[in-house]
Amino acid sequence: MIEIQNVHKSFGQLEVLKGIDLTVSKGEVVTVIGGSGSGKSTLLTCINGLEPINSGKILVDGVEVHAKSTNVNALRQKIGIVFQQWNAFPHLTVIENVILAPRKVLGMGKAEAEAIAEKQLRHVGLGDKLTTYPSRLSGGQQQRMAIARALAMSPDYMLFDEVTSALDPQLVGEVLETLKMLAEEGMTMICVTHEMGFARDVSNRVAYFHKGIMAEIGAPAQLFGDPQHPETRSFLASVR
Amino acid sequence: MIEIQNVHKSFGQLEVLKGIDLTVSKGEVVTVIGGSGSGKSTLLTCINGLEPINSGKILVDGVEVHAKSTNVNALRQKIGIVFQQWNAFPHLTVIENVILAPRKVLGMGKAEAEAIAEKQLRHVGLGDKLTTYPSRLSGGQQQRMAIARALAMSPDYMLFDEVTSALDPQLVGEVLETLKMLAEEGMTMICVTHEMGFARDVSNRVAYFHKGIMAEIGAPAQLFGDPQHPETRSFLASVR
Amino acid sequence: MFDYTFQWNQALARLPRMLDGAVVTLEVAVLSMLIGIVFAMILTLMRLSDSRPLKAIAATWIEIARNTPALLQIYMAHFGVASFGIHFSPFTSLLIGITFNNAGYLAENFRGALKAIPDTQARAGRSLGMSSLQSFRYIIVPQMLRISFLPMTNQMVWAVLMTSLGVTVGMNTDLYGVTQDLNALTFRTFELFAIAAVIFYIITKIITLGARLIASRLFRY
Amino acid sequence: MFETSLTAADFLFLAKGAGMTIIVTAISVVIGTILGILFGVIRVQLGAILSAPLTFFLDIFRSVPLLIQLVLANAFLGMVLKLQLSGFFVACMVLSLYTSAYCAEIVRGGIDAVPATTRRAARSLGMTWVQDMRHIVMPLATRVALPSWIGLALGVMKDSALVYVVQVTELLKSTQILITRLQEPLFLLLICGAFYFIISFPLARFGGYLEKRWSND
Amino acid sequence: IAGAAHADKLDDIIGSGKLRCAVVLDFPPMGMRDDKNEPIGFDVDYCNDLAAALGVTAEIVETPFPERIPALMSGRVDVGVASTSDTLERAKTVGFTVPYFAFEMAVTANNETGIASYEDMKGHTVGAVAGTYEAIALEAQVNEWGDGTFRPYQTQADVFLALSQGQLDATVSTSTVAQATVNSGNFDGISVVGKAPFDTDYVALFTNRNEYGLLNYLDLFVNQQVRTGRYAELYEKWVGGDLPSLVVPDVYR
Ligand SMILES: Nc1ncnc2c1ncn2[C@@H]1O[C@H](COP(=O)(O)OP(=O)(O)OP(=O)(O)O)[C@@H](O)[C@H]1O
Ligand SMILES: Nc1ncnc2c1ncn2[C@@H]1O[C@H](COP(=O)(O)OP(=O)(O)OP(=O)(O)O)[C@@H](O)[C@H]1O
Ligand SMILES: [Mg+2]
Ligand SMILES: [Mg+2]
Repeated sequence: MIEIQNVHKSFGQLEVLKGIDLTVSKGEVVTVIGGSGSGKSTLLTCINGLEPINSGKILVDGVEVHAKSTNVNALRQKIGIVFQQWNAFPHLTVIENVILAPRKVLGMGKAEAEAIAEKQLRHVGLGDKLTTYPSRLSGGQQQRMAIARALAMSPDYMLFDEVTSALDPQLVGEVLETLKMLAEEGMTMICVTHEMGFARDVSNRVAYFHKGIMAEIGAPAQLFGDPQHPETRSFLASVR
Repeated sequence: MIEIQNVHKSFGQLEVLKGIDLTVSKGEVVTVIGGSGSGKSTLLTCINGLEPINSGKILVDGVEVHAKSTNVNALRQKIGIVFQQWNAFPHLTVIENVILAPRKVLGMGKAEAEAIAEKQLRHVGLGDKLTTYPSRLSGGQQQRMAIARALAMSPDYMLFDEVTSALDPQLVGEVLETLKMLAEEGMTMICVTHEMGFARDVSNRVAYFHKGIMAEIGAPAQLFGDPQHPETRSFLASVR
Repeated sequence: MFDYTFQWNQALARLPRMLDGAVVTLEVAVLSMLIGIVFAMILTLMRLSDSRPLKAIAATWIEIARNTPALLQIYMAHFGVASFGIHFSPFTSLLIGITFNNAGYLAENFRGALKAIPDTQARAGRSLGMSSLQSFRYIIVPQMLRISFLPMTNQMVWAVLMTSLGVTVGMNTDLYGVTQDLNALTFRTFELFAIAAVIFYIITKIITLGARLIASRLFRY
Repeated sequence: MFETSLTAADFLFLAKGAGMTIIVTAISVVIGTILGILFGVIRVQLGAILSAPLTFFLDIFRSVPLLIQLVLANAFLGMVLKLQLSGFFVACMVLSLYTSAYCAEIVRGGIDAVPATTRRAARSLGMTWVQDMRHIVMPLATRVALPSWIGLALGVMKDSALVYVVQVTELLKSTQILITRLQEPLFLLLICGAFYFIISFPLARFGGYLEKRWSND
Repeated sequence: IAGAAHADKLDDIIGSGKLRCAVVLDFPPMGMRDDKNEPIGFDVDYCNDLAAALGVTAEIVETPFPERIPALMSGRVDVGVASTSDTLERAKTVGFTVPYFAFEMAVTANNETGIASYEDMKGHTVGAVAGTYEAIALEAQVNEWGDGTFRPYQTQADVFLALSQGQLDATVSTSTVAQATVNSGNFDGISVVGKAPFDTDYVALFTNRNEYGLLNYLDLFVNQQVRTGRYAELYEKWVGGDLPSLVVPDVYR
């Protein structure tokens, strides 16, 4: 369970998150939508402790992420994250990308790590690209590799930050398919996305962010069909 | 009048133009369409002598472009050319870009050159950008500046090589407008383009290039309405 | 006008000794590079650290190394520090001088290389649960070394050329030192130094070609 | 901290050495840059194969220790060709060629950085090769090359410390002469180092600043 | 000028009105600098005498030991007045006169090492000026002992600097230089501890090998310096003590 409790976060003078409350239960898929700069990415990086927060609390399985005593590296093993920019490690082959963290962080043996990596890569449809370098992959393939890389750590939670928005339109589908598959397998996920169709089809709840505030949250049918907040309404109108 | 007579041109082993014949009369607008690599750009760079040819002849107003005795620099003053890639001189302001050639090539005085440059820039709608650097211009503005720069040499002919294909869709219109205006003013033009609408509306004749051969040429209505060559048909089908 | 008589056999008879000198030259250059890379890494980390004194020390080292003559640095490593009662042999002094110089230039290269690596790379590593040291070691450093491989090759060439400055601190076993000794014996200045020049040229060519080979094998991405 | 027997005359002596360093550097950098531009343009113009002999010749200056270049040039010009040349002349000549070898690389890089399409645009406006070079290529290449060129000029200044082997008394040699008499190696070496640093550091910083500024637009 | 090219060097010097001497200026008392950094010393005076005899003005060109011959060969100097040992190996390249000075070799040691004689140097770090007679001999000696290290430095000053800093334990140099240096008081903690059993180091003026006219003149000049007492006078002025004989026993020259 991920519990976000009244989280405030500023970059210098700029308050980016102005008191966010959100609880994501096991097996739930929450989609986050909202305008540029509304703080969506920031929230995700706070959840896995890549950014400090100013006040409030974030608990992952009851462990407070930003507590001094918390071992964030261990915590992050539970939380996979995939970013908008493809973050393939360019100097490693696809399979080396995937086994690096299991080997160095979990201390897995080479054979074991490779077995897991192969399984995950086949899972996302990259079974035939194991020894390719990322520069030879399309953007969509790179994103799927990044997903496999995160999955290889056997995370309990996955965070996705606009994983399709830097892709050519024809590549978006393959990545969304992968996400859908994960959701169906019962992975707990928070997805920041601009793909409204995806949000509607896959998520249990959709949250709308506006200027650092979670303006509205609800089941997709409710939020898309009958948005309460005027900002939500105008945002939805603009993206359609 | 531009007369192209059985021109052959190779890059190393690769024969790019395989015997092209084309005569463009004063005041005529000829559009060239065709697949990638079919030799369209190469033909334009041969016309103003930027590339040598292997056999055949190109005559501009009766002067043979590739004859040893021809002063190509003088000849090029008659022929303006604008390329697909924006070729602004980045270290010069817009007006400096435009007056450079008139001053250095035609030996014009500063005041005179500036007067002409201003006129041409206003003509293409950049009257308010005179002292801006090209890096501050949008792609469309850069292309229009390139057109003004060519026009400032008072050319008799203008060659355009896919001047809109590197532009964002919303910027294409403004450049095509400029071309249309030039055509209406009676400029003799050869335009390589992928904009079929433009080709249909503006040109007197449309030529279809296929693998170094001018497969078909005719009035737009004829070529678009009733293409003779099977390749033309499949090309037109693919771009629509 | 051309009445100088070349006595190549006189000089060529000494070729074996000069080749021994070339080995020492290479030894100094390689050692100074290896140690220099380690120090450059440390300097780079110091620069990235939040500690002001560490930053200042790193910056001072780098700027002095880059803004004073290598000859002065080597001379300083021998005669300068001896004023504090610290004595280094000519070999060590030369090694220290060149290493100091290498580390300064390399650290500057590394900094440029780091700038070229998007910081999302480190983030990606961290978010997989790697410690900051792990993500530096496994993700940043390999990419950094690739980007600065060419500058490193150039620095290696300079290190070889810099060994010629060892004579000023009493070094006489390296290629230049040997050549100078032989010159004192025979005074066949032109012939001896011409041969030394050829050997130096060959060494640097081997380094650049070797580096290209290594790069093509190492960096396949 | 320092008790020194350095006199005003000694400082003057050092200043003379520093002056020599600056003069040798200035002459070499000016001549070397002119030659370097020439060589660089020739290399670009002729292409890799035709300019191979020139490339090889210039490569020698970057592959042989400067000390040996100086000794060899001195021995060759004097002993073999029997030319009566001053050490100053030999120093400037060798350093100029040395500079030109590096400068040619910088110039080549700068010219290569000018997009071919930009040059085509210039030529298609009727500009001659020379006009294209003068008004388009050189201004653009300069932006790419200037930071490296500043680095080169400073490098030559530091390397000019080696011209003592052809009997030119520049700054470091002057320092050594004073060390001989005064026996204050550390203090004198620090003064000498400070001089190089004071000239080199701000200029190097300026080069870095230019690089940053120009790479942004 | 065309005529001058065919004239011999002696004519050239007289014609140009200038005599350029290679002198080593960190080799007291033969060559050094006064506190205005002007060249002085035995060799400097010797060059001035030679110039006076030729009726021209002298120009002192400072040359480190390793650069003496290159300076001559490259035409930068006319004559070497630079305490140069007349070895056969070198005579293949340059022409030597009869000896104009003779050195005894002395051992100078850092006081803290306890070295008190030539033999005591065995096993220590010793050094001398690269390219000199004593350096070549000492390096051979160290190799023969098979123990200890030999280090050549570029200049005599660097040698004594290293010695006083304790980087060298002892050095062999000409006794005149050793004495002059120790007496100068510039260097702390070093003393001359004894003679080195090397052959007397005869040093000669040198010029180009094929300039017989000039070589003849120089031979006679050296001879005249002794005959007129100027040699003794200069020796007294710069060195002092017993005047070394320039005659090699049992041979003609
Ligand atoms: N490291 C940082 N330092 C300073 N400001 C930052 C930093 N990261 C983000 N910001 C600012 O915080 C605000 C929120 O950024 P964030 O990336 O969370 O928005 P977002 O909702 O993800 O937008 P988008 O849809 O464009 O990705 C923006 O104004 C951004 O400029
Ligand atoms: N400078 C060159 N050297 C070698 N080959 C070239 C050169 N310029 C063009 N080519 C080749 O000549 C062929 C024709 O090129 P050209 O640019 O004329 O085609 P195009 O019809 O303009 O295509 P596009 O629509 O892609 O611009 C291509 O195969 C191209 O690769
Ligand atoms: Mg974002
Ligand atoms: Mg084209």
